[in-house]
Amino acid sequence: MPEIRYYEAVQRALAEEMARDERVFILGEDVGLVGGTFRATEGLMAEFGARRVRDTPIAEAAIIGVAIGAAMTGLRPVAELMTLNFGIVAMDQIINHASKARYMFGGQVNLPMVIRAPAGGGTQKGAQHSHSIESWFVNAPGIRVVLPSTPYDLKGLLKTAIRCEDPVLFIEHEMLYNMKGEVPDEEYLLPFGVADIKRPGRDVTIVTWSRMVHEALRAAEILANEGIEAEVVDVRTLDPLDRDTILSSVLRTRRAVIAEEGWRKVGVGAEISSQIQEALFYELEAPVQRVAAADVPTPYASNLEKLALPDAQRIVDAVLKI
Amino acid sequence: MPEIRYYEAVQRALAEEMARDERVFILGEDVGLVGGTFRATEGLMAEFGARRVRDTPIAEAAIIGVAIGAAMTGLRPVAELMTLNFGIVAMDQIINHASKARYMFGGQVNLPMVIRAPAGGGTQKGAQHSHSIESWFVNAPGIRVVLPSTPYDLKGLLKTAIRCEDPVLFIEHEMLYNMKGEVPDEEYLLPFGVADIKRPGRDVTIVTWSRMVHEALRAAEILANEGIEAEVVDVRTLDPLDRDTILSSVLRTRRAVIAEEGWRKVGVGAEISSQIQEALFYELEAPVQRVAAADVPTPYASNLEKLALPDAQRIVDAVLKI
Amino acid sequence: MPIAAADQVNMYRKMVLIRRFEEGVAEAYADGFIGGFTHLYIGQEAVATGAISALNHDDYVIGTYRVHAHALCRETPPRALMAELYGRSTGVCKGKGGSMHFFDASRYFLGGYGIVGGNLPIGVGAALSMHMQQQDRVVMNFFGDGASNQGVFHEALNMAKLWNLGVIFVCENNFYGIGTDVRTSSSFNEIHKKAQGYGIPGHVVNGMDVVAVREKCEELVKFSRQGGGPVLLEARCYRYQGHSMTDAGKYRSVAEAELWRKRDPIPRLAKSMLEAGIVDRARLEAIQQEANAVVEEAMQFAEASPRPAPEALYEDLYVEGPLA
Amino acid sequence: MPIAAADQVNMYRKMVLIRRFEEGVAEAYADGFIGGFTHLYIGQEAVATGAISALNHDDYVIGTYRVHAHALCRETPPRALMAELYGRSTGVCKGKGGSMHFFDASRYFLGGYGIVGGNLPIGVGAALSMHMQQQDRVVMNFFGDGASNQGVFHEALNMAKLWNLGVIFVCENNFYGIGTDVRTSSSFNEIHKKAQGYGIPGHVVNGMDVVAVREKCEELVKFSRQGGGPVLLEARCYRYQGHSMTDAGKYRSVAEAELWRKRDPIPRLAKSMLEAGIVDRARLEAIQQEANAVVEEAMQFAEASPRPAPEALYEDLYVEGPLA
Ligand SMILES: Cc1ncc(C[n+]2csc(CCOP(=O)(O)OP(=O)(O)O)c2C)c(N)n1
Ligand SMILES: Cc1ncc(C[n+]2csc(CCOP(=O)(O)OP(=O)(O)O)c2C)c(N)n1
Ligand SMILES: [Mg+2]
Ligand SMILES: [Mg+2]
Repeated sequence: MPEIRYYEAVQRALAEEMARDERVFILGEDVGLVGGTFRATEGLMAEFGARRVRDTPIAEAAIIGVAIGAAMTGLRPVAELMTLNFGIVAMDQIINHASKARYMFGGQVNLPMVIRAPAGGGTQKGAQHSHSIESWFVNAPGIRVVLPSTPYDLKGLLKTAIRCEDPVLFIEHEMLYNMKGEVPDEEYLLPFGVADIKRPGRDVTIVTWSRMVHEALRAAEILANEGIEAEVVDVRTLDPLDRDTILSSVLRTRRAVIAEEGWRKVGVGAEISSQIQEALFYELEAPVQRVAAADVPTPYASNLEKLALPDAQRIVDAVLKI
Repeated sequence: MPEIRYYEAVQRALAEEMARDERVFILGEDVGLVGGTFRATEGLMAEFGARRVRDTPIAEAAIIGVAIGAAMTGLRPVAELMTLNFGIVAMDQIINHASKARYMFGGQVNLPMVIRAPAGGGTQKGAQHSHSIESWFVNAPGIRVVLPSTPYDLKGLLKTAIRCEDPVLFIEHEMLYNMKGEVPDEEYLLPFGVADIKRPGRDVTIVTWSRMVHEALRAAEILANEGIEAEVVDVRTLDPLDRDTILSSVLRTRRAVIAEEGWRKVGVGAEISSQIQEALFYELEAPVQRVAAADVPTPYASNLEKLALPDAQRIVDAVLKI
Repeated sequence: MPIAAADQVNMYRKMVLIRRFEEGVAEAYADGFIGGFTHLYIGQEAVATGAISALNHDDYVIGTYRVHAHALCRETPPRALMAELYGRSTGVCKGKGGSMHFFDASRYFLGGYGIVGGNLPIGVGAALSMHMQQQDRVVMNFFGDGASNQGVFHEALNMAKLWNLGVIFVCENNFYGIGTDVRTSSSFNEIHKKAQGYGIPGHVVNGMDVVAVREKCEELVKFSRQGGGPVLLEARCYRYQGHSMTDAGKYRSVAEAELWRKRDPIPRLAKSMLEAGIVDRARLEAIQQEANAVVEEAMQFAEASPRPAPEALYEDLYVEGPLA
Repeated sequence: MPIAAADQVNMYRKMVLIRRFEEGVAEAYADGFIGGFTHLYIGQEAVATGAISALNHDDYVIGTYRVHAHALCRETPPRALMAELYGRSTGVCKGKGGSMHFFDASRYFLGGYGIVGGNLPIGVGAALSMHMQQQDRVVMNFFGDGASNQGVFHEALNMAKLWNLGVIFVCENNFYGIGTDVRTSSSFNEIHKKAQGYGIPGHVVNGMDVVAVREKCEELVKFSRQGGGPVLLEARCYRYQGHSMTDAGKYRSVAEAELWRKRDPIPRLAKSMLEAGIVDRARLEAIQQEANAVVEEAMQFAEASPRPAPEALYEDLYVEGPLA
């Protein structure tokens, strides 16, 4: 299979869906002329014109609000937040408008809109630019939350997101954009709510998503050398969450570790840990462990940032604890 | 002891602190002339003047930003969000500025500011006006999160908040404003990070805060009739969290239920449940249970809202499950 | 051009219906049938009535949490609105929205929103949508004087002008944001002039004169529909009641309120129609009776309607069916 | 009044230092000593230099993520700034802030912020604080052309005017927000005119002429300090480099860049000072050498400095000590 990069997978998914459906359009900061800060929309303005690839002012609340209005009236916007950090400025439009409209209006209107947002830390972007805050969006019902870890998953999930009738927050990890991976030329879609077992194993289940999937796979390698077979479950979408795959894996391994890049306190890991323990309390051999970021704003200094963020070694340590 | 209402406890705490410290001032929408939508700042403009009780435009981001700037330069602002729902508009100033400033600037500046925010549902305010989103703020490090359940706790904790050198999000429950409770005339302060056992019991621990404390106490009554003695732990502050009191209570009862008004998915309950199970996995007799709101936007219809929000009966059911 | 006699009568009928509907709401609220935050439009009837009547049926309307009148102007059946307020399954939003969140897809009413300013960019999005679909349908985007201080107001106006979209921003300037006088909230309190900062034409009209509002809006709608881009209209009016059912409105002087009641839009139009011989007193009385009956029926319908079934709690959140 | 010779020389020295400092940063970034987002000020030196030199030492300055120059103008030692960029414990923020988050409490520099527009209301808050403490210290609040489209810009200007606060809003209009031309982002792209919508005096100045910036700012600072309230100054300038170290800036034409380089503020001031006989070539050369040496020393200091200790990870989050 041909290999392409994560950011190219974004380009392809967008190009295919825009070619397929006239109603799909893109708006965001520097998505057109510049082609996106991470090259994710490169070439699309040339291919589809400035009408369907719209550069906007730096006004995230309006970008999302405009996407909502367009989605309510026949179009299928793909709004790009230059990064998820700036989505905090648009939190009200995302959570109190996009996520609530369909329900509070009694199902009269669908919001087929996608919010694409690069996110995550790891490259010294400092306290205000390193957020992994998927937990807030999973907490609030009404918006799907997707976090692909590979070019293959990204392309299939983004196409599904664009065809989805509900609002979707599509979080891409900034450190993965240059990662290469196999992606078939033929069209394919990947369903929401279906986890992917990135590595099978019988001794312990590592539940994870986005960039941490790769740290978990590295951890699994290290553990394998010590004779421990870890199963790496990439949930891929946090809303909907593939509870069955998680629970059936843990039912086999009887041990679970959740690895996420976000802060530990009230992270998504806490939710998954609680669900596992509520469902499999009597089957578990040991308490579910959480590996997550230190509960401090992300420091700039490279050595401190490394200490703040979780990695393979930290996952290994957690596994060895149980 | 004399009895006063929850909203009067706010008035008293503010008045005492403003009289004590020239640097304390209030800003927010309708806090002055009107005296606050919930009467919490009534009389203060008359007492302290328009200079120290400032009515603002409807611009939450600026209200919080202005409070940050004032706190950095020698004042001690108490900013009122008319309700926490509108704080979502100011999320960026709260989380990406107030919560991060001290850390990212290497400890050079303190932010002695309080953000008061009425919150919660239960009176048919509908999808956009019924939030209990403390989980987002507990997730993000750098801001203290306080949720008093009685006039007594409110007064003591609000005075502490105003004297605190860190930003504090002080969440008052809208349904409690008219509740009466004993409050001594003498001055007192209550420390952050110290839970209050509102009712002792040996059979099960109910961890809760804000309005749910009263539902938990009602549940404890019901359970008592069935011979089950529930201990109700009111954590009062979620950041800092009194982990010791929670764990030592559960160590005695070996059973725990967490009751919160917010959404279940990635609620604070998930965090507390995870912490309990990580620390006391081998001591627990049964899985920790969570009682929380249904994962849907709060519906307007009274019967649906009642179904959506947790109550005493739901807490009883959870206890009986374990 | 002048407003035809029949249109004047229709506007009169609408204003009387709105007033009576709101009075009914107040009664039902007092009787405990309606809960939550409920904001009445009494006193401001001429604004929504005059403005929305200048639109085509398939133009879009979007508003705030004070939208009972706007839905009525869009011809949503009063009974469906009253049932919504009563929290019944027969409500326009199945009882899930309530007073602040009316919505009527079939009548191009894009809803009421409870976050001040929140509807503004959404309305701009609808206009972008019409623009991209090469349709000349415009969007009427309502907001209050207080909302003009929200950041999103600034962002919405800028984008609407930048893309030259067909948005009529209608400011219902009742001079107060709850208890806050516009003069203490806005450094620049002639709201129509705020439009200038975006290169958007700003207009002002007497919001107590429904004919004036209608005439001005016909002009502005025509302008926007023909590609003139966004416009902003400041309609000066007054709400007679408190901000919401739980607000006594003590912050306003009796004298001020009296002054405005003298300008009441309903008797004003009645007088001019009588003078012009368009209607006689009997006709006006009949219109009032008709409104009373409609509202009475709506309240009975609402009270008799069932509450949402428990299953409804989890319905309408996500679209059902396979996602891929 | 005209700027004294000594002040001109000081401004020249400052601009040369800023330029050299930024060049050093670019080298260190290329060599991997500096990471993350790093935004250079090369080309815009005259704005921060002219504006901040018009302030008293205890007036406040607050800015964006492009603030190396502003900290240097506040006299923060270059070595403390370079060490911050290297992520060392000797950095002005102990290595925790980085390029976007300089802060120097001892020099009344309220910091750099990475969220576009985020600093604007904070600066207004500092001005409110001075007002409430009856001090006539003003706040210089920097922002970019792109930031003027953010909602919080609107809110901040409105509040500053409403309360008549001493804020000098300085727009560093370099005509681009990353790759977005101000004309495609702002419906009203003469930014100084946006102030009118708030009743705030708006001014424009050639941001490539440090003397002009200084003169204009002395006038505006005086006005605000004496209770005139907020003012807005649009300083038109150009950044020679890409938006940040990772941006090649391909979206701008070579011709445009050339045009602006001809207006370079440093040779411009050199020329006028030479003509006025304020300095000779040797003096200018000495100033350049001095800047080179300072930056060289700063880089050596930074490289030799220790990284933060592991314990620092959890320090500085909350103030220690009992809370009650
Ligand atoms: C962002 C936000 N802040 C505060 C509120 C609370 N609130 C509801 S209505 C209102 C006043 C709005 O005034 P205006 O825009 O003039 O509209 P009016 O009620 O006068 O029609 C306020 C402050 C809100 N709903 N949303
Ligand atoms: C709210 C927000 N949105 C987007 C960004 C990403 N971003 C960083 S700088 C920038 C351009 C800002 O342009 P301008 O205000 O003109 O300042 P300049 O960089 O030209 O000095 C953008 C879009 C951000 N930091 N914050
Ligand atoms: Mg108003
Ligand atoms: Mg710029």
